[in-house]
Amino acid sequence: MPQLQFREAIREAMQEEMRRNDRVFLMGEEVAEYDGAYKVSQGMLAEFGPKRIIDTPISELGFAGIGVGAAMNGLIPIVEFMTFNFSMVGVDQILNNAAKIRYMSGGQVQMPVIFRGPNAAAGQLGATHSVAFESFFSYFPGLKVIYASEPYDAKGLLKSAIRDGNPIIFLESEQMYGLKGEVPEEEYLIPIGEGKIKREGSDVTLVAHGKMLHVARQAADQLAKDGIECEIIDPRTIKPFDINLVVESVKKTNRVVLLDESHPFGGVAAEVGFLIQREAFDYLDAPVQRVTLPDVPAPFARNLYDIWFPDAKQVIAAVKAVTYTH
Amino acid sequence: MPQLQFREAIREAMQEEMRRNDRVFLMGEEVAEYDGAYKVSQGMLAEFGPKRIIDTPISELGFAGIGVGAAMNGLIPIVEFMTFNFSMVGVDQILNNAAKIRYMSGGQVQMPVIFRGPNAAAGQLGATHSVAFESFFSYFPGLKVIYASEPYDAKGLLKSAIRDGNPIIFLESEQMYGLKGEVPEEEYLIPIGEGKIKREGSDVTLVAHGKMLHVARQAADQLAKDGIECEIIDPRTIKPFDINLVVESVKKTNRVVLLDESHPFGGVAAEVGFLIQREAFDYLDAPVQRVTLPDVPAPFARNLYDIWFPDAKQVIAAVKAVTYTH
Amino acid sequence: MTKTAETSFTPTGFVYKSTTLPPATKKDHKKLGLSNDDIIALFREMYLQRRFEERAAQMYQKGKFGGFLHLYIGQEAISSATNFVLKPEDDIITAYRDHGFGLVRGISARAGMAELFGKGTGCSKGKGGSMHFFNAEQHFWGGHGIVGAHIPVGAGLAFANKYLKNDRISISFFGDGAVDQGALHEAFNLAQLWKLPAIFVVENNGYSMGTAVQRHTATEIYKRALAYDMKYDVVNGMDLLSMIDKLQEVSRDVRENSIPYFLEIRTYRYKGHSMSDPGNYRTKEELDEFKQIDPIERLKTYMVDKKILKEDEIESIMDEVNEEVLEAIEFAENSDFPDPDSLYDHIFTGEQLIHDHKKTTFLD
Amino acid sequence: MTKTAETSFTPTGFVYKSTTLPPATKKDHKKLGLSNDDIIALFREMYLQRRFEERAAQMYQKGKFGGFLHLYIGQEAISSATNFVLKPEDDIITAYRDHGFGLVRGISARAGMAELFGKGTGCSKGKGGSMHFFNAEQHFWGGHGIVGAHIPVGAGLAFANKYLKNDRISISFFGDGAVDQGALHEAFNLAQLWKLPAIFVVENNGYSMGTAVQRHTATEIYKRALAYDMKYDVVNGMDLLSMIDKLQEVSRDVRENSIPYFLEIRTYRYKGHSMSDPGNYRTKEELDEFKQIDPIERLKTYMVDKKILKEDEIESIMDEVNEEVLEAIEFAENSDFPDPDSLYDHIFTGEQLIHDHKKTTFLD
Ligand SMILES: Cc1ncc(C[n+]2csc(CCOP(=O)(O)OP(=O)(O)O)c2C)c(N)n1
Ligand SMILES: Cc1ncc(C[n+]2csc(CCOP(=O)(O)OP(=O)(O)O)c2C)c(N)n1
Ligand SMILES: [Mg+2]
Ligand SMILES: [Mg+2]
Repeated sequence: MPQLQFREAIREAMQEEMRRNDRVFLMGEEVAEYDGAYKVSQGMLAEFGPKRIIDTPISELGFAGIGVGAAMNGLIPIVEFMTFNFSMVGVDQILNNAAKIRYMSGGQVQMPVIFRGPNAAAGQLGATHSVAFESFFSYFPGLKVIYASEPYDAKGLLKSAIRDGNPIIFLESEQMYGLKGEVPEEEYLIPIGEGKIKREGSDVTLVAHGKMLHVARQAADQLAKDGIECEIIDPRTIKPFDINLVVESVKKTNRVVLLDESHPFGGVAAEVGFLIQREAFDYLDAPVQRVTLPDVPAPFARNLYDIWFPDAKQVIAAVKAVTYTH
Repeated sequence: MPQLQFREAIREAMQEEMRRNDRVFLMGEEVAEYDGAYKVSQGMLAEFGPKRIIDTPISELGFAGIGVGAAMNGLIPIVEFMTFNFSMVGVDQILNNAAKIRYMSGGQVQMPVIFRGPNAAAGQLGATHSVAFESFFSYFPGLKVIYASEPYDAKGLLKSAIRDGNPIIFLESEQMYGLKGEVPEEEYLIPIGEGKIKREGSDVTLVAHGKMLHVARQAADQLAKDGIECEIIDPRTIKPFDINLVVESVKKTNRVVLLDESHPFGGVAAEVGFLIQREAFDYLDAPVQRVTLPDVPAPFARNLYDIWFPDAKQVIAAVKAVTYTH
Repeated sequence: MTKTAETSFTPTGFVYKSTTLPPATKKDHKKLGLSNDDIIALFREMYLQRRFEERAAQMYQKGKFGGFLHLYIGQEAISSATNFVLKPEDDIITAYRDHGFGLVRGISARAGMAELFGKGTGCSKGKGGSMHFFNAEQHFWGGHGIVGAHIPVGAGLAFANKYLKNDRISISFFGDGAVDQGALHEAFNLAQLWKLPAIFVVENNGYSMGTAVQRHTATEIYKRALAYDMKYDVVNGMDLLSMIDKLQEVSRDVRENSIPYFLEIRTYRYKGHSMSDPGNYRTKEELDEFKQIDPIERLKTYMVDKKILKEDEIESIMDEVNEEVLEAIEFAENSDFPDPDSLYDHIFTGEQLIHDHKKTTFLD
Repeated sequence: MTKTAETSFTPTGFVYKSTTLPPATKKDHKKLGLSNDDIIALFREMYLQRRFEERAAQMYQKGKFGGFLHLYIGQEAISSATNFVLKPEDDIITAYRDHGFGLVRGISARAGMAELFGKGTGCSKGKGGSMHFFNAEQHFWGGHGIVGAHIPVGAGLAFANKYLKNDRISISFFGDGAVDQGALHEAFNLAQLWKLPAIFVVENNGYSMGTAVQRHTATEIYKRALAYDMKYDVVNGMDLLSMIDKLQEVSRDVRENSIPYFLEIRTYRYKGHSMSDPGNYRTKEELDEFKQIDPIERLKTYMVDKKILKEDEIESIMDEVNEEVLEAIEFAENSDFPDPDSLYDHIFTGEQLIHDHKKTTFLD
């Protein structure tokens, strides 16, 4: 199977869907003539022309709103934010319009719009450029939230998202854009809302999405050396969240550590942890533990950043806690 | 002790602090000549004049930003949002500026700014006017979040907030503004971050803030008739959250139901539930349960709204579940 | 006032005149291409809006329904002229003061009233209420409650029309208060840069809630267009024919040349901002002055003067409309509330995904 | 191009000239009230900014530090003129391209370089990095990374000055890209309505990242002022004396009359948007043309022509500056990273409240 970079997988998903349906278009800052700030849309202007690959001014509120209006009126906009941090100046369009208009109209209005772009920390970019927004958006009814960890998932999910007909938050990561993975040549879709067991194991369940999937793998490899076998579940979609898959695993392992590159308060781990204790109460041999960012804005200094962002060592410590090995 | 309405308690807090410190001022839509959309600031223009009680245009982004800049430069702005729903067009100023500038400057910059106004559902106002934002803001490091349920708490906490020197989200409720409660004439402060046991009980712990405190009381009264004694804890501050007070109570009752007028995903109940299962794992005789809004935008129709907003019946059902009485 | 009063920010004190009307058009309806029947139909429609809202206010005061109620009374010439001039497939979007636009765009008095009552037969199935009338089939896109937030959405409607080359244009209405939102400016810049076939209309009724326009916005509103070299004009919104005249010209220009256009319409709302507003911020004189030039009364006089209809013929149309509205109230009262399970409908197209439903609510 | 190319939104294709400079002032430094020593000091300062950034770029390429690095090279006349004309207690705020303003406002080359290196001795204690230089004590308020978001903050600085009657003014700098943000417009309306003593300055350097200004914003930027009847002007930012001339006039007006003012400064950045930008969106010719009128070279020539300094004297100043920057690099390299525990400092004033700290991170 061909190896694709994450950015290529996303690009292919957009290209295939744009070839298939000429109502799909892409807009965002520097997506056209610059070929994308992170080169996700490289070559797309050349293929689809300036009508469908559109450079926007730095007007997140304006162009997110245009995306909403265009979706209502027959198009399928893919709105790229250079990163989701910048969507905060336009977030009212997502939270109050994209997520709610269909409901308030009693189902008359269609809202097939995808908001996509990098999410969460990506190195020393400072506090305003490093926020993880997956639980932020998941809080609001009316949105679906996807954050893939591997090229294969990203492509299949983005294609599903473009066909879904609903407002979708599709989260990526600058730091994963170069990550390679196998992506089949033939077309495929991945259903929104299905998690995947990315590693089987019997001793403890790790739940990890986005960049943390890779941290989970590192930790699992280490722990395997100590004879602790981790099962890794990648929810792939944050909302709807495939809680059943997690609960089934916990019923087997009886122990669980949640990895989350969000801050703790109300992050994805909080929600998932709450659900697990409620749904698998009698199966838990230890409290659910989470490894997240601390409740601290992203620092710039390299050494502080390294402490701040969760790593495999912390995951291992948490696994030791839930397995009472130490 | 005098009985004050909630709105009067808030007004008194602002008046007292404005008399005490002439760097404190209030701005917002209709706060001055109209005496406040909900009459919270009634009479304040007459007392303090147009320099300190300032009507703003409908420019949440602009005046929230002016609040941030004024706070940096020596003032203590109280920024009123007509409701927090409308803060979404200006929320970047809170999340990226108010919450982070001090940190990014290495502590050089002061940020004593209060954002206050009504939060959460208040009847048939429709989906865009009904969102509960307490966990939304609590997710971000750098903010303190207060949501009082009674006039006494509101006054003492708002006074502390104005003196705190940090960015504070102070949440109120249109529906509670008329609620009366005892408020002493002499000055008092309530420390930010201290919860309070509002009813003692031994069978089950109810944690409830904002409007849900009153729902908890109704449920507790009902349940008492069946011989189930609820302990009600009002955290009063959402962030920092007084988790110790809750955990101590749970260690005694071994059962807990969380009341939350948020949506479920990542709401306050998710966070608190997660913490409880982790901190009181061995004390829990039943999983932590929560009663929240459903994951559905606010509907307009009266009958749908009544289903949508949590009531005592639902709390009672949850208590029955954790006490296995039924 | 205290000693701090000398430094001041927002201009304070009473505003004696919140809006100045530009002169009305000199053209008569024939000149504008309207038949007598057109005028009669327009009159009927304007009066329907008026009567619908007068009755809605009564019902609200009787406690028949809750939520906010913002009345359009005084501004009906604008909605009627718009619907008359534009093609039925052109796209209309407005703010929460939306009953008028809903009624001219195919929402029946019945479906409108039922929506106010929060009934399942309402134009938004009881999900939206007063602020969220929708008739997507007839290109009426709501009814929006966040001030200014629908302006970029209106630009997006135009974007789709340009993209699809369907020869349609969009028209977006908003209040003077919305002019102060950044959303307007981002939409204006994008519309001008992208040459979107979009008419942006501020219904400057002199007040944003209790704040006179001079107290909330700098200089004249139409000047916002100068910032983007956008075409603009100022129109008398109390006069139906002036509105039609200007909209004919502007809509042709926008459609043919695919450009945005900014119209400042000077108008007046007779009622409070919403039902709870006593309106202490304005004088009775101002209100009376505008009532003197009420668009509906004016049209009545015009019809009589031009011998389009006699007074008694007008009366009988009004009676008919009265009946229609009363019947609509009956319909609304007799309609059922939405099915309880419909709470969970219309969130998504396709399967409704409700996170942790029931488990989290303990509804049964 | 495909067949869909005929409908188009953002203007496409190469822009041959992104900015046109207005004429430079005819006044010499004496006329403007500057001594020879002033000019020398200003030259030194401009060159310090230049050299600091040239070296910073080298260090970045060597991998000495990470994050973004946006260079101000080419625009140094603006920061230096500003600091010269304004009073030391006037408030300055800018975007992420902030090294120049930091250096003119009391951040030493050492503290600046250490910040880039993320060291505890940095001007923001290593917490902020390149985009977040701060020197609050000397009224330099950062260093801000969200485009346009600091413009209302700049208005807020002015608000406080007016409130406190301290005779200070604020000046807010932002790029041409920020003009498209709603934040600018809300701030402009508020500043004009409230008569805030605030200068708003767009540093129009022809590009917002890779997008020429004609491709991202409608018409001329200075026209944004027309929307609010705000005073405005256009200035040649490649010429120190033009900048000083205009700022003297404008700052006096703003201070005396408590009004806002909008300045469009035409300038140019010689380097890419950030270190990763190859700059393919512009021609070498354009870049060269602007290098011909480099503000630092121009000032050198001016000093020689006016016999303020001889070439070798200039050289020796430059050598001195070179030394200063090299020494700053050494300082930065030798400085310690911030104390690990300082991760948890500076979030709040007073007690640092960290929700669920340690328990949630399993750091030990
Ligand atoms: C962003 C936002 N801020 C505040 C409000 C509350 N609000 C609703 S209507 C209104 C006044 C709007 O006045 P205007 O735009 O002139 O419209 P009019 O009511 O006159 O039709 C305000 C402040 C809101 N809905 N949205
Ligand atoms: C709201 C927001 N959107 C996007 C970005 C990403 N971004 C950073 S700088 C920049 C270009 C800004 O150009 P300009 O304002 O002209 O300033 P210059 O870089 O030329 O100094 C962009 C798109 C951001 N930081 N904030
Ligand atoms: Mg108005
Ligand atoms: Mg620029």
